[in-house]
Amino acid sequence: MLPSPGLIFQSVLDGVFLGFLYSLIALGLSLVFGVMGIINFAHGDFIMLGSYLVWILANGLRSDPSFMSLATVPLFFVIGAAIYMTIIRPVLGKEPLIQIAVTVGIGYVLQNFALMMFRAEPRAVQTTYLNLYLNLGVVSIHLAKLISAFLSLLIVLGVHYLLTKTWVGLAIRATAYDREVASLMGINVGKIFLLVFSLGIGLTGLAASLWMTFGQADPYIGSSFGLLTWVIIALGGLGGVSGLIASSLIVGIIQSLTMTLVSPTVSLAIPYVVFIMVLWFRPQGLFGKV
Amino acid sequence: MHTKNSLREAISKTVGIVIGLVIVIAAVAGVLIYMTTQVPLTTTTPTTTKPTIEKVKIGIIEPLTGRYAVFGQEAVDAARLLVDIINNELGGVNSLGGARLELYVEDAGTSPDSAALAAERLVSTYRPHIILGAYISRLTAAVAEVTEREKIPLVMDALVDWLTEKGWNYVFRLAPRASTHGKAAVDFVLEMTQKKNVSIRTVVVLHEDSIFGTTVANGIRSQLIAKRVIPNETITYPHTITDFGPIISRIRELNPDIILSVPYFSDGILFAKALQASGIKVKFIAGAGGCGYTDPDSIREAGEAVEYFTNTYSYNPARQTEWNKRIVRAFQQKYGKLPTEAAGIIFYSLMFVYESLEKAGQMFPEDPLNPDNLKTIFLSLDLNDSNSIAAQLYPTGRIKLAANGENLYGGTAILQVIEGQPKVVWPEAEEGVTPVFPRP
Amino acid sequence: MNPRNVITVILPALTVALIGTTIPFLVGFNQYYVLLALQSVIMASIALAWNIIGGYAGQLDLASFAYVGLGGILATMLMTEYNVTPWLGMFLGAGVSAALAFTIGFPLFRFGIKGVWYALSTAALVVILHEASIMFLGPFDYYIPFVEGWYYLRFRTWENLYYFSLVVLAFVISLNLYISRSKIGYYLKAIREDEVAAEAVGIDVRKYKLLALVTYASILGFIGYLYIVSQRTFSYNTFSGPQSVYVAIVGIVGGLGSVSGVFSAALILKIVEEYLRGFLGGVLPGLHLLLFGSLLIIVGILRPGGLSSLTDALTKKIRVRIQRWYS
Amino acid sequence: MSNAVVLEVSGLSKRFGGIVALNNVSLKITKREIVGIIGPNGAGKTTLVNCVTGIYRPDSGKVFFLGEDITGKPPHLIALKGVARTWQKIRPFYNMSVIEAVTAGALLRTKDVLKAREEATEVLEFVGFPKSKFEMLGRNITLIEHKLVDLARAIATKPKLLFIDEVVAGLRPHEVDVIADVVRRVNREMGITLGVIEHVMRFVMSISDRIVVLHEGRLLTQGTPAEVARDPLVVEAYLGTKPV
Repeated sequence: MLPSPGLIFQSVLDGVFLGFLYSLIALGLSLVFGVMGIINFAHGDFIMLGSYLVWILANGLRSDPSFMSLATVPLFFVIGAAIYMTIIRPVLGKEPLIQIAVTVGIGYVLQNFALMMFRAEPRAVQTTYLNLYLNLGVVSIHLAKLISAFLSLLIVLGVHYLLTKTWVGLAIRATAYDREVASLMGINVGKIFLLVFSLGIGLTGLAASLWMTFGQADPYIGSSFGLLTWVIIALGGLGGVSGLIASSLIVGIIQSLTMTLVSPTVSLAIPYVVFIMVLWFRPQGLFGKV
Repeated sequence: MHTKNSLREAISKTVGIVIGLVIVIAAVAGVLIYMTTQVPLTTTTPTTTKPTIEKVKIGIIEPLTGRYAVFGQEAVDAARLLVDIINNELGGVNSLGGARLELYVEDAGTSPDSAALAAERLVSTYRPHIILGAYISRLTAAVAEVTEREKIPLVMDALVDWLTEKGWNYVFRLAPRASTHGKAAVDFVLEMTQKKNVSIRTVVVLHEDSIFGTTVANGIRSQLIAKRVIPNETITYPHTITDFGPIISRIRELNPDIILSVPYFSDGILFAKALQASGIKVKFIAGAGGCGYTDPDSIREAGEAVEYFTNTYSYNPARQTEWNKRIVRAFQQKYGKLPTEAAGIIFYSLMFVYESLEKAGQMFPEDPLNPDNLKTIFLSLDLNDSNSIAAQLYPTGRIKLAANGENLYGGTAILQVIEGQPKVVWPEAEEGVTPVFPRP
Repeated sequence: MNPRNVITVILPALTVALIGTTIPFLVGFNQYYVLLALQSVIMASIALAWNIIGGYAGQLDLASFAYVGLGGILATMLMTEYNVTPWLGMFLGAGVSAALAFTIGFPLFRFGIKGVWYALSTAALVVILHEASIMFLGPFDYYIPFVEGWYYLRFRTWENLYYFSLVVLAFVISLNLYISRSKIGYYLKAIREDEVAAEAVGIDVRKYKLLALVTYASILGFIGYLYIVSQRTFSYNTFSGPQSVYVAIVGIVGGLGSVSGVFSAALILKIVEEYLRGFLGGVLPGLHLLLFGSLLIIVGILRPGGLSSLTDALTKKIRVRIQRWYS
Repeated sequence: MSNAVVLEVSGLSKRFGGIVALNNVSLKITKREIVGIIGPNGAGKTTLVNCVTGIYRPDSGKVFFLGEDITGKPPHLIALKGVARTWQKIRPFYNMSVIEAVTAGALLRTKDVLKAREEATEVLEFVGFPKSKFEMLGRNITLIEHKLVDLARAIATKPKLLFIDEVVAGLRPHEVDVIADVVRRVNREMGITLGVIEHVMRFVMSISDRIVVLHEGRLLTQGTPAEVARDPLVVEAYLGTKPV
């Protein structure tokens, strides 16, 4: 059976919405890796933790999950700072392998903390104003996804503005470029690291609240995002926000198209095949500079 | 700088010593525990004088951590409750002089590795007389290898078909096998379409890709084909799915009258919500396989989205028998929610074990806990609502094991969510309930 | 190789194997402890194989269970479908895994993929095999039918398999020691420390990395059957991403390139994990993994050299003692 | 044979994006010479070495070593032919002991690890590395010791031509003298031809037989140290703007 143009269009649209959310998730990870060189394998697990927080708050206040970002983002910013001070700072100069081991350890702790606190049942938010579809003839748009895509894009562009147009952004980019030179220029590298890591974790708080408008929380949801986010970063290259958005959209669309047209099982593997191919032929990523 | 370094050295040295000490203590404790708990193999050596049995040891191995913990935790909760009821309300195993059941819980983890270790540990430290477990098929297989070798009867709560086809001698299963679920869902839907004179043109089978989902879906398909209804499309999706958007698009395209669906757990909630939001009108959504849609957790999480969905159930929490009502009430009191299928299977499996023990005390007073004697009794019992509590807890009300350890009367109940409550609608609807078909 | 080197390479492996042989007797053939020992020895062998690519060559490989799964499933299917003895199947499994490693490694190293990107592409390899095997094998569990005997390397009790795994372990230990004392080992370590500087002193970086990768993969392909037969079933779940990460963690906690460190890390982590699972798993689900994660963080912060900083000093002391005793 | 050409570079150019790092550079190095290669920052000194040793592939031009065309060959093959180098920014082997690091170099010419270890010991003694620290890990030694290890690692590959890239950067005056002495002995006693890239004029003037001056990627002039020091072009381009 040949798929109709409407179905293909719908599926691309779904992919685009998903892609924008991916770009928000990847942004924090990419910042932390690009600036600090820290390979954070627990990034997805912070989203998981955030989802539970959103679930508690949204159900308690009987309100939409997206509003909960007002609470989760500051809270996760502080959690990020605390984790940076206690765990990340002591391993900054050490081998990447040790850093990975530590972040994997954080992941284990978060997952099992959630398991002990909330047990393994998935949790979804009851009240959401956004869980409806707008039927527009050929396609229908899931409002929750539209809003989350829009907010994701807004925040990603906001962070882009922060990085390119403000003094702090300049300092962050200088630190990413060369730590030693940056510190010679009078930039307090320690403070920049603290800021970047907190920001990276803070963004997961936002991603979690957008996720909960249509998704649900369970202790292992983090692993669905972890590796995929890295694939997005690799495809985007560490060049900039535009590359990140482009690769997020590509991954989102590829996933959505293969899921609709081929098979949902295949759709899990395809981004990784593309990833390995791209690494072979363009090690700097699709959109990275040489 | 120097003091900081030496401080760090001191800390790391201390940590090293502590780790070392822990290991040594663990080793010594392990050996001591092993020596003190090693039980002489009384069960296999026939004795001439009638032994006084004070307790019957029941092992339960369930996944309590990892992805499957949601089922395992529920099963263990159910076992704890039932052991309580048996010991306190039924007075233990009366034919064994009121011997009490004692429960030993082990975490099977997520892999056959840890499941096998759990089984070996349980066997070598406590040597239970009967073991229950382990919900997931490959974990159960790892456990069964051990229980076979040690000749300990294993009453499984895993549903996948092949587990009773490997020629194991001490493996029993009361719960209906996975493919039965698929068959039941089809029978129910076809019966309803005839009764209510609903025409169906398009049927879609939608299932998650785990071994369970695939087995149930195979059951659905073969029953459909047997009834000369050819499914228009089968959609398989990963059980870890996080976004149903693309699948909803495809369903919109196919515009089915009936969706026969095998959800895993969380995906069921996701799907129901996505379908509701999409506004697609599907005449009926019939689930199969017991997880998702109609269990209290799903109803709580999905809310109105699952209204009028049905699902086949290995357990029927609404069955109006005296004991079933009593146990469901006790479960609700203790844990604050209705029991799901994972709990229900343990209810009747453990109750069946208890009734077998009663019988063993009468038939084999000199050696009631001998595994071969237990097997003889397991296979000889023919239970129904009037003569057994276990049967009262079972969806079809009848339990009789075949030679391969499988229940001949294995069957499911179908529950429908009506006004936010799971109600039994098929094969016999509970009092005052009629199935709503098609969905309004 | 001169005779003194032969002694330093073979002797430790033999000692470990001999001490290992006594364990079933010490625990009175308690199957729980024998199985725990078996699983620890298999994990130690896998981690020590990883040590070649991860510890010596410094490539953070996260694909160990891609190779374990591929080699193991091949050997198992040959046995169940065609009655081929795993003694042969394990070598074929090793060959297939090595071929896969070559196919993946050649372009990766050719295009200079390293660091986190190498790690991610190996992690991606596991995901791809995981999904591909769902397509080819379906979601089913494949149970190894019960056929006892050395021909099938399948037994009711665990001792025989354990003895066999000890032989494999001894081989992997001596291979590690041989590598660390030979030209290859020096070259791999130089590559780990600085690829550019290594090339400048005449090291063919690509060739040696590929050599390390293929060696590692073929050992894992060989161990595959052993792993599966100790599990009794295989399925697409055998291609496990988390397990592959676990192997790398053992290698890191043990200390990169340290044979004694990785060996003890594999044993200690497995035993601690099982101890916690056994005592806390039934009481407070998840607590044992939480503690396990905390342990990783603590090791990372306090002992970045891993356990090797403890064990290396110990083995050195023993070696000096033995040498003194000889002369 | 004493003035046989070891290295001949002809018309070498290398561009990075819009920046021309090397522009049509030609030069010769003859046997047993010490050639100082100087020039201000960004003159293309290190790029030249990188092109010769195969780290970069030149955009145009040829490199001949002992008459053989080695242009664009991979670094490890060029090292095998007998060109070695040290690094401006040290590239230490932190997690290998000093002796192991140098042995890795010595293994280029032998398979026998024990023999390579002996050779490594000799080389380390030759450059005056303290014997008590042979077994120390790279992470635990000082900067000058790193420089000595770097030098020893390169010498251990038994090169015919050795480039020394800004070896004294960051060292104290008396340490500079120690290195100068070692470099001279490498040339005299081991007979290795040397190309010394340097920023510190006092050091390079004192040890070189001949000086090559690069400026903005081009070869400015060459001659004996005395000639170069007097050359007005050099004074203007280099010494004049940046007195040392």
